[in-house]
Amino acid sequence: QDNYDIALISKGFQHQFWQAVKAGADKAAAEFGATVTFEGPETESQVDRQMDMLAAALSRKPDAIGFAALDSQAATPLLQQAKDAAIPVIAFDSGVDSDIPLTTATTDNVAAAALAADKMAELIGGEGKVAVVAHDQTSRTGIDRVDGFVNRIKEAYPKIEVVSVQYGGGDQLQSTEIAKSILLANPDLKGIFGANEGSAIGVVNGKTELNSTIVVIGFDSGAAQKGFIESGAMAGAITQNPVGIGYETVKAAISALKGETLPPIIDTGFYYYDKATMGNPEIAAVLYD
Amino acid sequence: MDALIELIGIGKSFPGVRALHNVNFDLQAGEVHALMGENGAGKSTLMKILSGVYRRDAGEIRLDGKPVEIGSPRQAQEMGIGIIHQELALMRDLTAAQNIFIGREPRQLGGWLLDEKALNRATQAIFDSMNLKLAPTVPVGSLTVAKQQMVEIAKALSYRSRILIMDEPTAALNDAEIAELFVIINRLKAEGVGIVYISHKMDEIKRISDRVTVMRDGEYVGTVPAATTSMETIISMMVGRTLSNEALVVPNTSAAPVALEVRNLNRGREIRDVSFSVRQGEILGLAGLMGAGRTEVARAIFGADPRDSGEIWVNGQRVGISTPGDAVHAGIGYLSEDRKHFGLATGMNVRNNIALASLARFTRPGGLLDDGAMRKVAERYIGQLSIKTPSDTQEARLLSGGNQQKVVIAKWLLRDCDILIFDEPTRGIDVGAKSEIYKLLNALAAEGKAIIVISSELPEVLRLSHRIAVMCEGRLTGMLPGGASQEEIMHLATQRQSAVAEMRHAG
Amino acid sequence: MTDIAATPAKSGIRISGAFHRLLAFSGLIALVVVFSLASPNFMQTQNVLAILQATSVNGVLAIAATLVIITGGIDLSVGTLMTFCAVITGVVLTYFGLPLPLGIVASILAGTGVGLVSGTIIAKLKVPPFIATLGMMLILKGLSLVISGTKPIYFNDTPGFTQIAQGSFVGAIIPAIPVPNGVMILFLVAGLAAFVLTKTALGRYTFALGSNEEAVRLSGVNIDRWKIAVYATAGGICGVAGLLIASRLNSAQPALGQGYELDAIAAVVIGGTSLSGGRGTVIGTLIGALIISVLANGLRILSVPQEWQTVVTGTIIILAVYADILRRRNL
Amino acid sequence: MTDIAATPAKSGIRISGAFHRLLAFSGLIALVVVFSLASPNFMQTQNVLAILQATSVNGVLAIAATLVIITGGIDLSVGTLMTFCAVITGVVLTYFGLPLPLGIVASILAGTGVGLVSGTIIAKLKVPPFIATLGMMLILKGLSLVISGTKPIYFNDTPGFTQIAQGSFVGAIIPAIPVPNGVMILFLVAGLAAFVLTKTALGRYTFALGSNEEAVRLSGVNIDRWKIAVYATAGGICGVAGLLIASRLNSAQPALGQGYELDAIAAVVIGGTSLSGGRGTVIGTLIGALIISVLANGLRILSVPQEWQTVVTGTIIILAVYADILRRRNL
Ligand SMILES: Nc1ncnc2c1ncn2[C@@H]1O[C@H](COP(=O)(O)OP(=O)(O)OP(=O)(O)O)[C@@H](O)[C@H]1O
Ligand SMILES: Nc1ncnc2c1ncn2[C@@H]1O[C@H](COP(=O)(O)OP(=O)(O)OP(=O)(O)O)[C@@H](O)[C@H]1O
Ligand SMILES: [Mg+2]
Ligand SMILES: [Mg+2]
Repeated sequence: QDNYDIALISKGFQHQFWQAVKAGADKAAAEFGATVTFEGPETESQVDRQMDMLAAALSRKPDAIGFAALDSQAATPLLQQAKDAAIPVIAFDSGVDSDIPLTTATTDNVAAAALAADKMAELIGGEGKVAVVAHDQTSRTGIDRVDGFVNRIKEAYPKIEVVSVQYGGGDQLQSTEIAKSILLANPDLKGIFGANEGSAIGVVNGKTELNSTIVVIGFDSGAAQKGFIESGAMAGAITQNPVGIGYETVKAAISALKGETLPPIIDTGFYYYDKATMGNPEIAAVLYD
Repeated sequence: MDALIELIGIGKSFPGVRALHNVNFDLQAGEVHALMGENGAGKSTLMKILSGVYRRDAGEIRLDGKPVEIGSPRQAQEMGIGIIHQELALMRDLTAAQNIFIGREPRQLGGWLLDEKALNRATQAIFDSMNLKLAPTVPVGSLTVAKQQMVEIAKALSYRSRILIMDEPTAALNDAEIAELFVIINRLKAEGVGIVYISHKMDEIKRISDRVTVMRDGEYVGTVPAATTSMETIISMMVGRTLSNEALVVPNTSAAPVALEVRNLNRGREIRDVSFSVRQGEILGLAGLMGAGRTEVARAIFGADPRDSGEIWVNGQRVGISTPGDAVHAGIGYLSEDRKHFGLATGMNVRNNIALASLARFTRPGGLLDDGAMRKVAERYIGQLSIKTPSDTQEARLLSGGNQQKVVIAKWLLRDCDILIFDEPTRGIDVGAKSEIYKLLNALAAEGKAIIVISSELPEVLRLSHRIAVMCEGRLTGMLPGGASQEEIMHLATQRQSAVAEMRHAG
Repeated sequence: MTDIAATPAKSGIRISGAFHRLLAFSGLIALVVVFSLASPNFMQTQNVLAILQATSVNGVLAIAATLVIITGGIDLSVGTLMTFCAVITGVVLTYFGLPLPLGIVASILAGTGVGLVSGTIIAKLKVPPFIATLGMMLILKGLSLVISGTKPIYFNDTPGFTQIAQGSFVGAIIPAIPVPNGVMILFLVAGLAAFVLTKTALGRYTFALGSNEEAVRLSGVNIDRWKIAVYATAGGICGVAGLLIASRLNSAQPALGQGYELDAIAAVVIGGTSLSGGRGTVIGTLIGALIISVLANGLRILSVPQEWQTVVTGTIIILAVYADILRRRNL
Repeated sequence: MTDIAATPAKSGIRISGAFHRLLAFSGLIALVVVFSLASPNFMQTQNVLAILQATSVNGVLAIAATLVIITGGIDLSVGTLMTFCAVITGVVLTYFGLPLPLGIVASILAGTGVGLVSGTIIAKLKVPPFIATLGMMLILKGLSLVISGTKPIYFNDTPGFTQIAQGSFVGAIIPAIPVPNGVMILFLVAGLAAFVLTKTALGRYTFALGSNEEAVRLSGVNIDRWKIAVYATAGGICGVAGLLIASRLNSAQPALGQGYELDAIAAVVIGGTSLSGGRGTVIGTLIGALIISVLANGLRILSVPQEWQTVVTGTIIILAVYADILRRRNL
């Protein structure tokens, strides 16, 4: 077995979600005997920084590249370079407008957020005011999750009103302050959707600090969210399968290197989980700490 | 002949201070009109009004008989009014030439590009006309205060103003440069330029001025012809009393223990093998021309600059001094010649500046400061040195130049060092206060303190020193007894050795 | 300190110093008035407490930055140092399982220690503060991730921990005003810092260094030592901020912190402290920090769209400072 | 400019000015040598070009910041101004469908215009540069989102647009070294800025303002006008950066930009320009920007884990500046 060198350029690094992707990638690397590096820019708006990372990764001449594009177009010239150098590219998390990536390991964020909207509607009894605290106004995941949630509410639940959508950069503290402001501005609010891990934790913090009883639906997992769901502070959350995304990306890269054919999309799936379903093996498997 | 400029009934107040009240002044073409007064009398303020820095609160300004408003420095320039400010106003990161022509740089290629060559040429021409040996391309920040002052003078000359205000231009200069300046002033006079001349050096007034106007406490006292009025009269107009001029008494200190001994001090080209000693109770004068290296010696002893070699002994013990802190610890204090950059924390108030070197004394357990005690001490010195300030909480930068100098002196008096090095201690200080400071220095010496006075004013050196060390180009060229003659000092101060040696070094 | 209000007004009308000092709050008061009129929810006790709570972390960081800025320096590492201290506390409490007081001490000691290092690099190696603290910011950011294993450290095993910021001593005594402890800690730190600045030798040297460092050195003062002391003190204060944020989030979040320095410095400068050193007040910094959080809270309460929030915030920061400049000019 | 090499070395050994100027690069050269030895991939043409390309945007922003910093000011808005200019270009080219040259002009004009506004706020209203440009940073950040409708504007309808940064004039002539146009633009801007700083009145007043603003004013110079001119020039340069980044990404990304000011200022300070004004060089800034990108690239090529990358970067920034200080001291 060769010791393949695989470079993963992600959209972020420090966030737990990306750390879980990294963990999945590392797991596959250990399994299949590859070396994996994992890097991502500071924030999901730094498209050019991601290009620099991709360029440096190309200079390293890895055997394969995994790439989670912040912008669906910006990387086209660099991906062409990879193709010219016969380096297989696997897209993960979000796709790119290009036929260069051999496959994409991803979740449908719009559908996932729509599921959160359905659950929210169910929990608040189909009417009332809700709000969204999201992480980023311009990143793909930020847009998809906000749109997925808001559009679903609009289409399917005419009696529910989304009164506020605000962005806290995924920073727990900032999201806490935002959630508190929303709660104080809308005393009759029924629920808040926290569109990523940091936002969701912030929302629960805000709720707790104000002793509010609103319904909170989160996104992703992590020890804190799991704890909140356990304690009832959060009703439930959508989880993707970040470990699976990382794992499948590396696995696909190695398959490609071995000349195997790949499906165009590897759907890693998403689930809604709450206190009752958290223990299910199929869900427990995709939750991370 | 019509007056070039007339100031009538000028008034100006700052928060808490009435700087000027009903002041009159006029200037004829081709005359040198001296403006005299104690520190804080309002001389600089009046001139700042004339040069567009401050707006007056009351009164009228007439230029060639016509009332005018001078709203900005630029307007003043356009009216032909130039000024050399008391506080150096130079851009330290720029060269001498760039400073002199700021705002009026020679251009080329249709005004788009600066013509640096023409700039340096024009500057060189001005320097030549002043007999000043200075490269136009030298960064101003690396010059001594004296050279910076010469750059300021060159800058003022370059404007070719009809009215030239000189606010203490010679405070940092010594006799040679003063003589050069007077040649220039006489030339300008002949050209019909009117000059306002402010100085605390009384002898200069006699030498060059035609009329003298005296101010006291922001008010106009009177105008007298310089030639026919005695110095005593002018001084009494200034201070409101006559001053006694005490003669030098040289005490016999030969039996007193040596307080400070410097052995074979070297630092680059500025200090070459300097050795001397000062005894307790002795005042040692350190004389020399500008750039002789006196300041460098003082700074090296004080640990402000590193030295290449040499030993310093205090009270018979060799001390290792590598920072000013070490020096102060060993009982040495140093009053810098450049109060603005090295003496005052200008943003802090008078009280804190006076206490700055002695804060430890006012610190109670737990790091707490005894502000009450600090205030008492500050008020004592404000009284003793007659520092003119509304209160001890006035910011130092708002004081007049001479009063700032007094604050720095107070700082070192309070520190109570056994060995005091005063570099140009009376720079910008009025006659009355000067004699107070002389008395103070004598009293300190009588208490057994060893004092080194660096001064570019020979009369001051002669008036104070029990012994006089003379430097030239970094070397100590001789040691004279107190009461030596000016000629003897000048002889040693010009004993150049380097002319020959330099050739060898360069090869 | 260097108080301009010490002398009476030059114009005919004499305005008392106290009134003028009150005017310094004018920007803040204007904001509060406008938001109160615009939304009935703004002046609710709970919202006022929320604003104060939101000020606590930035306020404490800004106080640390104030000390450094008065010396004429700058500290870009306040945000990541806060995080580093939080992580250290996490290690002490959660990984080592030591008792709570040790965690508190560890955080403040870690901050002080890092401040000592930064101060030494600045004072002894003469590295400009901007570079020294920029480097330190990056180093601490990396170390926080390394030490924590790039994941949050939770304080679930230390039940009292969340009380540091979220509990309410005051509320226990006067239930009507449950001021969170975090806010009281902010005021405590502010009071202590103001005391140090105005009443102690350290404070006096802080101002003196910023006013004219060379003159202080030539007065025989060991400036290196005092400078290091200032950075160490600021570091210790960042340690307090680390405790506050960790307690509010019940976890040490290793990835957070960068960017916080800008808010802290902004609060300092809005509060009238000059970046060139020599002047500044703690109360000004508090006002600056409050202006920032009132703005953020008020605009959110009014549900102003986020992109417009930043536009309005930028505009008002400029206007608030301009109003303060006008006030001082007319003094 | 304010060249310290003007006086001969005081020690016995005379070191030529040219050699000493070379030593200024020493930090950069040391890094390059170490990385070349550590990885054979580092010194490949493609990687060197990647490093230069990665320097281009930050380099141009840093040059803008250099001008402002030499006046003793600071510009925190360079990053978001760049974005704002990119968005304006996007509006002109994609929304209005105007021809490419107009888009280029629009970007530079937008930058200059914003610079004029910032400069006016600073010079006329006397708002400290930190606050004025902080406010402007936020305002521009918000406006970019508002104007673009919070989504990227693509330049797919303007085919030549990507050539601005990604094409290669040089490569068309000498195919062996396909230096991207973006890099050539960086050098061009650097050359122009150096020329302006050393040869024109604007440059002279830039240094003079930073050296002693009051003295310049007392010399009868209209300091407000020149100060505004400096901020406007810096703004125009940010417009160039906006074109570069938009061309590299083939889109105007409205959310990008905040945080970039810190990298730009870091490059300036690493390059030896003093934050207190009066001194600085464009070449120093270029070296500073290169140090930052060489470090980032080299550590990535060596597959150093990201958390350690920041630790190493922080340490090396401090060391590089310290080495430069030692060099100057021994001059
Ligand atoms: N900007 C200012 N704010 C407050 N007070 C000031 C200001 N400028 C000058 N003063 C005060 O006005 C008075 C006159 O000062 P001025 O500088 O004119 O004195 P001067 O005659 O030039 O003294 P010196 O001989 O010491 O230079 C002094 O008491 C000084 O403290
Ligand atoms: N900061 C400096 N940088 C470069 N050269 C300096 C500096 N300070 C002094 N010099 C030079 O060192 C020499 C000695 O200057 P110093 O100030 O010691 O002379 P001085 O005898 O005290 O004369 P002055 O009357 O000017 O005070 C001069 O040639 C001067 O130009
Ligand atoms: Mg004066
Ligand atoms: Mg001297």
